[in-house]
Amino acid sequence: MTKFSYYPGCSLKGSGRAYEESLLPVFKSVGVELDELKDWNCCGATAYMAVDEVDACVMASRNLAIAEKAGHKEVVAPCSACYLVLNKTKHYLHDSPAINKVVNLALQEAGLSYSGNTPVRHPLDIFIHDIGLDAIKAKVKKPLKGLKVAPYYGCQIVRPYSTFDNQYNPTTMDRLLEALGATVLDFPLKTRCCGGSLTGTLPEPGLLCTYILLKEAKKRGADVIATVCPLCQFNLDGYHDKIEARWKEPVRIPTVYFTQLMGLAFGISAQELGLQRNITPMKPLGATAA
Amino acid sequence: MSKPKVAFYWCASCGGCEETVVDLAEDILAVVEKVDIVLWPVAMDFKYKDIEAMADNSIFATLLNGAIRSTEQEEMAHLLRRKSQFLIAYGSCAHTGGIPALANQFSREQILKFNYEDAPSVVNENKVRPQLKFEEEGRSPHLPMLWDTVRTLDQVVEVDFYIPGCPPTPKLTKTAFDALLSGNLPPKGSVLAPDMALCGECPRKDSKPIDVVFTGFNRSATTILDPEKCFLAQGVVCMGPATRSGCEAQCVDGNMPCTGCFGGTSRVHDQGAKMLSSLCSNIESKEEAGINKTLEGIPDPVGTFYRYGLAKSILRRRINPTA
Amino acid sequence: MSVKQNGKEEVRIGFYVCHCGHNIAAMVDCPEVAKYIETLPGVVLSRDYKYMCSEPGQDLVQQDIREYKLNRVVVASCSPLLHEHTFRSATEAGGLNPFFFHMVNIREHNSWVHTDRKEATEKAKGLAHAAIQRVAHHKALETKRVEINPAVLVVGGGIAGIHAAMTLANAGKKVYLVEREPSIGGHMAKFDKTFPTLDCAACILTPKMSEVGCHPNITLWTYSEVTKVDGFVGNFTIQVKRKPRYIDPDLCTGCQECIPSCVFKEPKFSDEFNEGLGKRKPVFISFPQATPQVVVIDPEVCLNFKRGKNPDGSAIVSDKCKKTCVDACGDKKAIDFTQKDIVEEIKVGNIIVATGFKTFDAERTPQYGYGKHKNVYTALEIERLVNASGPTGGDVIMRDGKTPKSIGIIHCVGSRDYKTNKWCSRVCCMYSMKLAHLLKEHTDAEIYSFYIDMRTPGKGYEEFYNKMLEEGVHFVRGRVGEVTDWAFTPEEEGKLVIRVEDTLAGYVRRIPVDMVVLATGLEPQADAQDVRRLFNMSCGSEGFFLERHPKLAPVNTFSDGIYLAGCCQGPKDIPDTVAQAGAAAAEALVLIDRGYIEQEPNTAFILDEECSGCKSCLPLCPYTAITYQEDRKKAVINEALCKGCGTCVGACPSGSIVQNLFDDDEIFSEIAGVMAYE
Amino acid sequence: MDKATQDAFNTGNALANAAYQSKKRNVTIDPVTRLEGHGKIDIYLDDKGDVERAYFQVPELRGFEVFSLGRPAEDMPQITSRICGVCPTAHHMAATKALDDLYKVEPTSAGRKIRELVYNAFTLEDHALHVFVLGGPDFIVGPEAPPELRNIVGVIGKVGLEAGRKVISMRRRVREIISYFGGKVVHPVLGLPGGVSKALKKEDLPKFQQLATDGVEFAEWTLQIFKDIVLKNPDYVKMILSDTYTHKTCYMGMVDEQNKVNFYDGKLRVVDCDGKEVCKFTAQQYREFVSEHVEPWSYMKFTFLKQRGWKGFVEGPDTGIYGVGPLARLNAADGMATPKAQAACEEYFKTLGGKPVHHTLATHWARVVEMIQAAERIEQLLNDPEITSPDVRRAPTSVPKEGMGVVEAPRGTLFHHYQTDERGCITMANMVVATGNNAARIAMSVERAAKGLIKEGHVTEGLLNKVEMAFRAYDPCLGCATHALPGHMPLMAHIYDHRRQLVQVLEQS
Amino acid sequence: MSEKPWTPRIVAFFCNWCTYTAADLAGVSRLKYAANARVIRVMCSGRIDPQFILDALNRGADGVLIGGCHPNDCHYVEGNYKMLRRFQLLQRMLGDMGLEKERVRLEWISAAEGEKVKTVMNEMVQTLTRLGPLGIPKRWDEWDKEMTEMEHQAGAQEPVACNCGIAKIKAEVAHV
Repeated sequence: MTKFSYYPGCSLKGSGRAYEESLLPVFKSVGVELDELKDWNCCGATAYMAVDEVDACVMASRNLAIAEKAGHKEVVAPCSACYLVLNKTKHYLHDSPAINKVVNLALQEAGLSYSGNTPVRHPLDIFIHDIGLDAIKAKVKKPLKGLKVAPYYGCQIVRPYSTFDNQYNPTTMDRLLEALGATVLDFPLKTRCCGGSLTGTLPEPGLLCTYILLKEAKKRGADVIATVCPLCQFNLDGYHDKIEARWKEPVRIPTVYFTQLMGLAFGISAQELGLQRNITPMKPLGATAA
Repeated sequence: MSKPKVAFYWCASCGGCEETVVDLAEDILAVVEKVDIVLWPVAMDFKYKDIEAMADNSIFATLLNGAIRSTEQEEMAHLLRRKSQFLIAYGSCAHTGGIPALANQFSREQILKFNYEDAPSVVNENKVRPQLKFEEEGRSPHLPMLWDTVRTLDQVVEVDFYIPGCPPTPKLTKTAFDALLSGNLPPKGSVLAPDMALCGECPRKDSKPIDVVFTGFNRSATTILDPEKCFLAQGVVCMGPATRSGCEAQCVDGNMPCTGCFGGTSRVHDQGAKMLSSLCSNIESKEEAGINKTLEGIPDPVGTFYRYGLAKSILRRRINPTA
Repeated sequence: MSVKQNGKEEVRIGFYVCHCGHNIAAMVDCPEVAKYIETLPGVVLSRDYKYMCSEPGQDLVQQDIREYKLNRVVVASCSPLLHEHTFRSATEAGGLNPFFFHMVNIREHNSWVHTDRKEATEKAKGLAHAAIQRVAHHKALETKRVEINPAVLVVGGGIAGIHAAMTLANAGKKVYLVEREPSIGGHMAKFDKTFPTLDCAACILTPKMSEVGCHPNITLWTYSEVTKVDGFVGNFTIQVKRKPRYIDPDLCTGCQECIPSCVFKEPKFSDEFNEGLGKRKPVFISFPQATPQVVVIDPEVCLNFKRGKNPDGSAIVSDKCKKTCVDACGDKKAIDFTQKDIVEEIKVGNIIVATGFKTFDAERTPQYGYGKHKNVYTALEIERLVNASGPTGGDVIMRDGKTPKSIGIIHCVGSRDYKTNKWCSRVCCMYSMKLAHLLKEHTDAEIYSFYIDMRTPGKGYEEFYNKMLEEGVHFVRGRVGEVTDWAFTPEEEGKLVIRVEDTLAGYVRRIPVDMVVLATGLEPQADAQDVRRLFNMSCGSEGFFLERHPKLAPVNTFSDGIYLAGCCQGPKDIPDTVAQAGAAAAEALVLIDRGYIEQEPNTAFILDEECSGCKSCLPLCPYTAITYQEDRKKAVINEALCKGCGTCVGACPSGSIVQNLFDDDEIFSEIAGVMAYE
Repeated sequence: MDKATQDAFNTGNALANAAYQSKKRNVTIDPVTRLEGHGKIDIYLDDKGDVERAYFQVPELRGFEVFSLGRPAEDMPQITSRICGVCPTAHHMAATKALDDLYKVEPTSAGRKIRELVYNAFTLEDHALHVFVLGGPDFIVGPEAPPELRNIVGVIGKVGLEAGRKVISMRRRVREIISYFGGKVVHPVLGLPGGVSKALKKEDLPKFQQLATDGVEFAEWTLQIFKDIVLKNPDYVKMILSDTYTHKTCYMGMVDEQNKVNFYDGKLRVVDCDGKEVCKFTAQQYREFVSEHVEPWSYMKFTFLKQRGWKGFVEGPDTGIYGVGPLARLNAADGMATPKAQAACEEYFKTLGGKPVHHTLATHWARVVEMIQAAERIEQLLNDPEITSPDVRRAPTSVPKEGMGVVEAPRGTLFHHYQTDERGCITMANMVVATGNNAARIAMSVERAAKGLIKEGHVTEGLLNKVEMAFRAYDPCLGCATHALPGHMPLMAHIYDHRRQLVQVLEQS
Repeated sequence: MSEKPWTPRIVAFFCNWCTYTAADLAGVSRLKYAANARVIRVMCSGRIDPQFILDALNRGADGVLIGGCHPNDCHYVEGNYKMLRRFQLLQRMLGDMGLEKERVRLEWISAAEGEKVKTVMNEMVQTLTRLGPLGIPKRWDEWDKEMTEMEHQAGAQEPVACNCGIAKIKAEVAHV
């Protein structure tokens, strides 16, 4: 059983709990064990980087240092923001000796150090490149026959550090979902902004983004939007009322984590996968097929 | 008219060179008839001050063997240089440092420490070390200092000629004498041995194919050596190609490869580097791993390529920080 | 330390340090260097001078040699690769053997790369000191003359190759022109018009092509590739593999009867020449003006090859086919399914490499949807689309059968982009505007041209740009973000939406169009690396072949006798290409007409007395220049075969091999020299 | 210079100054001539001019153990032979045996026999050297004789030129055996783990067999000379038996299964001053029985029996000090391995009053006895049909780790001990050499002699020579002792001179 | 040495076709790098004799840089491999003599890689500055110093009595 060090980040313990609830069993069933970092801390999210890069790096790198200390080769960061920030930190430390120095000094205080060698991986990356589609196909018990899925990647996992997929036209999730038997729609907005935190701060432009995505998905006849990011899921699932009120247009469409769809295909119950947490619930599989 | 005066002297050597002079047997008589031997510590009692008393350049030729590793040896080298018209470095130690020069890879402290503290048979709780001046109830026997570095004769005084070998052959010694006495001498600083590599006179020369490339090196410890075939063709390191001839390939006659005691040819600054270059260039592999694999057969390049030449060579130890 | 004397004569060195205007003087204190060198033993005089390579500079050297009885000359200036020859000649003119000269590189290796004047000056002193010690060991040498074989090989039959070949042939030189495709013509043959004059490419190219085809001095081998290059300047031995076209060119009259008579009634195979927009049959001729006018049979699709080919390329003849083509050919009997690879071996003295370029693969920029949205085209496709002899006979009909009402042309696709190619492809701005003009002409559609910067350096180019503005092409300044079929407004429905930040207007625009044209950039050929090795050339970091000097030797390579022409050396338009091809031809002519070249006498030789015959050097020589003489039991170097790498010298265990110009003494004294100056 | 050495020197410095204050008289014999190596004696007299303390010093050190580190083990026989150019074969052979043990490989029977042949040849010529050139003259010519006569010249003067020539030629012929197999006689190269590098060709056998017969005859002749000149002279016998040259210590020597003397191989046997066996052990066990002691006034280390411990320079029943070399070997063994030698041995003990013999000067006689055994052994081996077998080497296969080898060098027991990494490169090398084993006994002899012979500052060369005699009997090779500057080959050249021009050279000095 | 603060001294051996040209390119492109290295041009890295490297170190270089064509790109087919092979053993041997392996560096730099010349030069200067002076020749030039120093430390107001191995009896009976 291959082992990865697992950095959940705050979302997967909070708003994005369903992501974790589906992620762990799915990994388990393909023979991957995630072992959660002891005493991990906030990645600093995208905001902190804007405030003070160095401090942000210190904060983020602590997690990587812990992982290194635990002797893990690679860290899995499912949340897009975490994934981006940790990767960014890794790059900064590599590119700037200055930052590297400061960071490691800071880490020393905590008896830690970071060599910069621990790669930060995204679940998609691991499913496609480490486990492979054949292995996944083999695990499918209930193919997602006829389920029309709009694959939505969001902005962060491929930009700017597109390590495992094409920056402009990512396809890993497409291929993954096809392997599960779903009908994957051509979704041109797959990397378009979901509104991010604007939905909370500046509703007008924020919700517009969300609205555009929902509208297009509906228009292309999607039964469900599959996402990889807790924030995206939150935005796409959370504001249907507001949006319909604002634009007088039906946009209700369930948004789920790709891992939940995997779980369903693997025959894990919706409950275990935390699907009940959706505000706009996803119809049971059979129903869609009809 | 008086015969030319000849002196023999030895410094840090093993005495093998003396044996060689002795082994000249009948040959040396021819020599001795023509000269007066004025100094030969091994052969006759005499007084240091007798030498001091001699006029400068009054000795025709001095054959000095052994490397220089202590103040007294240096002092004597200078004295004899002053007194002699020709000073001849006799044997590997005087010529290129010889085996004792392998010590230049290590520091004096390493040597003292092992000998008097770490050697398995030593019992020495208080870590007693020999003292340059030791005092016991007012008695103070003294010991001479050893240097950190072993040196060749010409690194201490000017040398006119060299007779190589560990030990040199009686034949070379005789030829040298003849040259000296007959006065038809090569240019100053010459080594009085053929200036061609050993392969030139090696009986196994023809047994080497023209396309020997190395995929590995065999060590005599674990290989049965073919008594007829060129050692390099057997994949055994032989210093012959980089070593002066003149020894009549004695070691090869004993079915062992040349270890290079005659030093390099006049055209070479560093015998070891040259041999290394030639061997490595002919390794077959083209990538690092393969090359390293091949080179496993040469675990000790310093001892292999610089067995007798470390003092003379331009390969030198990093002095600080540790040693 | 004392200067070792060379033989008996006393060494008298003259030293010159060049200011090179400010190039050196700005960073190196030349007078101080001269002053320091003057103090060294053996140095008779030491001068600093503004431009040593200038006429007066060289005269100075010559006078001094005579006046001060100099027998060694050292010049500290630029790289020896640049001016060593100049100063050797000056030394010779002064009455000395040219190899009593040595050069110190204090410009490329010093003044241009350092920032601290003190350090740079010290470095200059050190290097000069080394040269002074080295030159004392120099020996008089005779340069080796090598006869030049007057024949020339031209690789690549594009406009560059064609022009170079013609130039040489017209000068009466034998030329072998080798082209990989069935016809010469290259990219230019695919173009419709050429900017800025808009004269038809075919009209100006085809006459040259047929001239080449029938020129008595040119041996044209199409559908062929160079497989082996041996030898060196003046005497190359080349192997050319001629792929079987299953037609005997001598018997084929070019009547093309075979094509209609093919068992395939309709063309059904993708047509490479038309960028896959059109179709062709198994037996075909690339395009009407193809040279030679000889059809080709494509073994991949011809029924007669259904049972495949023998390793040698000949057909395992099958009766799957009625062979109507053979009947059609009748008693000409030009069709021969048993043809196999032919390997020709030729000897030439010079080589011109004109292997051209490859256009950027638009699928590498998925955001522009090429391959995803069918109405997205590459520029080259449009060239064929608007071409009267193209697949649509010149009508602009899109893949969906419609004629576009609005067209967007996106510049710099795969150029000036850190994610793909960093360089500017030089021709895209111009050909984009050309296409804008042609498309407008053919369709009268609205044309939007999206550019980053408009680059129009060239005669009549800027004027052409203004003409386009007048013609009403909409120029939008900004790099396009994406081309998407996602419609946000009703009017966008069913269209391709181009999202771009208009950096002049300062906001993001969504412009819906029917057709998108990608102005793809120029890249090195896919096999550039192999070709580079084949001819022992270098590539720049971007992969184009590297010229010897960007300014002073733009068509030479680092291998003497091999020259570059056209886009294989870097993107350029047709006029520049032709000019460069002419230059390359001229370079070759220089050698041919002189009849010989003088080679560096840096060969190695064995000291016969000293060689012990240890045989260590024998396996080392890649040119088998070293042999073992069994009778004498010694190794011997054949000077004619020795290329002067010096590997055997570095490896001779008894120091019995010597290399001219790079003698042990010379290098050791150089080391001593650089170390002598603190 | 590194800290440690510096400290050493500074202390030395302080002590030195102190020493200069106290006005002590001292006599320096510097260096000791006619012994292989470089030694010096500082004799300190008290105010009356009597000897207070005599230091026998060895003033140099080369550190072979250290610069052997990292070397491939198979190079050790050749490297260590350079410890001494006089007994290179002893080191070469000890090292070679250590290699057998290191690689756990048994030499082929032919290989072993060739080694033993070469080794006995070496013992014979080296002993001959000492008898006629180094120690011998003291007796043959007489201790009181002037120095220029107290050498081979004198010897020849006494026994005749013919005899001299005999010595020379025999010695050279014996050395030919060594060079035949070893390539060179000085620093031979034959030794390899599992055997030797070169076989004996049948056609070459006869000339060696002839040599063997002559060898035995030569050895017996030597014994005769010794008896005639030394034993027939009551003064000498008195001197041999005199207290000045007598030390009651233990003795170590190598013995075969029958406890007979063997030079090349066997177990080491130690007897106490009453001739009782103290212990018997193999080379591999040496560390359990042998230890070295360091004195600040000499580079030489002093060996002693481990169980008994270092008790200072003392003799007697429970001393830890032991002697090696001919005297010791005969004491430690139950007799000689060959008939003629055995006979000579019995006579030796009979004359000197039975085992063990404590008289240092008797060593000379013991040496002659050993020459006979060596010669006889050579004869035996050369008549062994297997000696010409081509099967002289067995290639090792096991992974090396640690190996010890021991031989009886002419001057006494010689241990080599190596540890290596799995590639067979030296990680530790230790050598306990003959003269080291004798060091303590030598020091004692010197002091005793000095005290006995120098009174009231009255010093003559004759007296001093007697002091030298005290240890010259050990034929100490100080080169080996410190793996240091050895190399005296006293007076040999005179031989050659004298074989034609005796008188002249005599006049020279 | 001169009064100016110590900076590493590097001797570089560049092959004519790739690395030397690359250095020219660096110049033409006006890249800036440390001025510590002195380049010696040879036709091919295969010409570089290990003797040259030792000689350079021995004459005061703190490091030696070797530049050749990339594998497969050697202008003379395989000269660069021959250098590589020598280099690997030489580097190990220098290690045995106590030299840090970074002091001798082999780099493949093609004619196009002016950038690389710059980075390598700067890197090497950094490394050597960290390692400090090699100090070989200094030490070897100062033998005499070594000896006088030792004699002082030996505290010999009078020269250490000459044990020249000449038989002599030195009897000094001090009378006051």
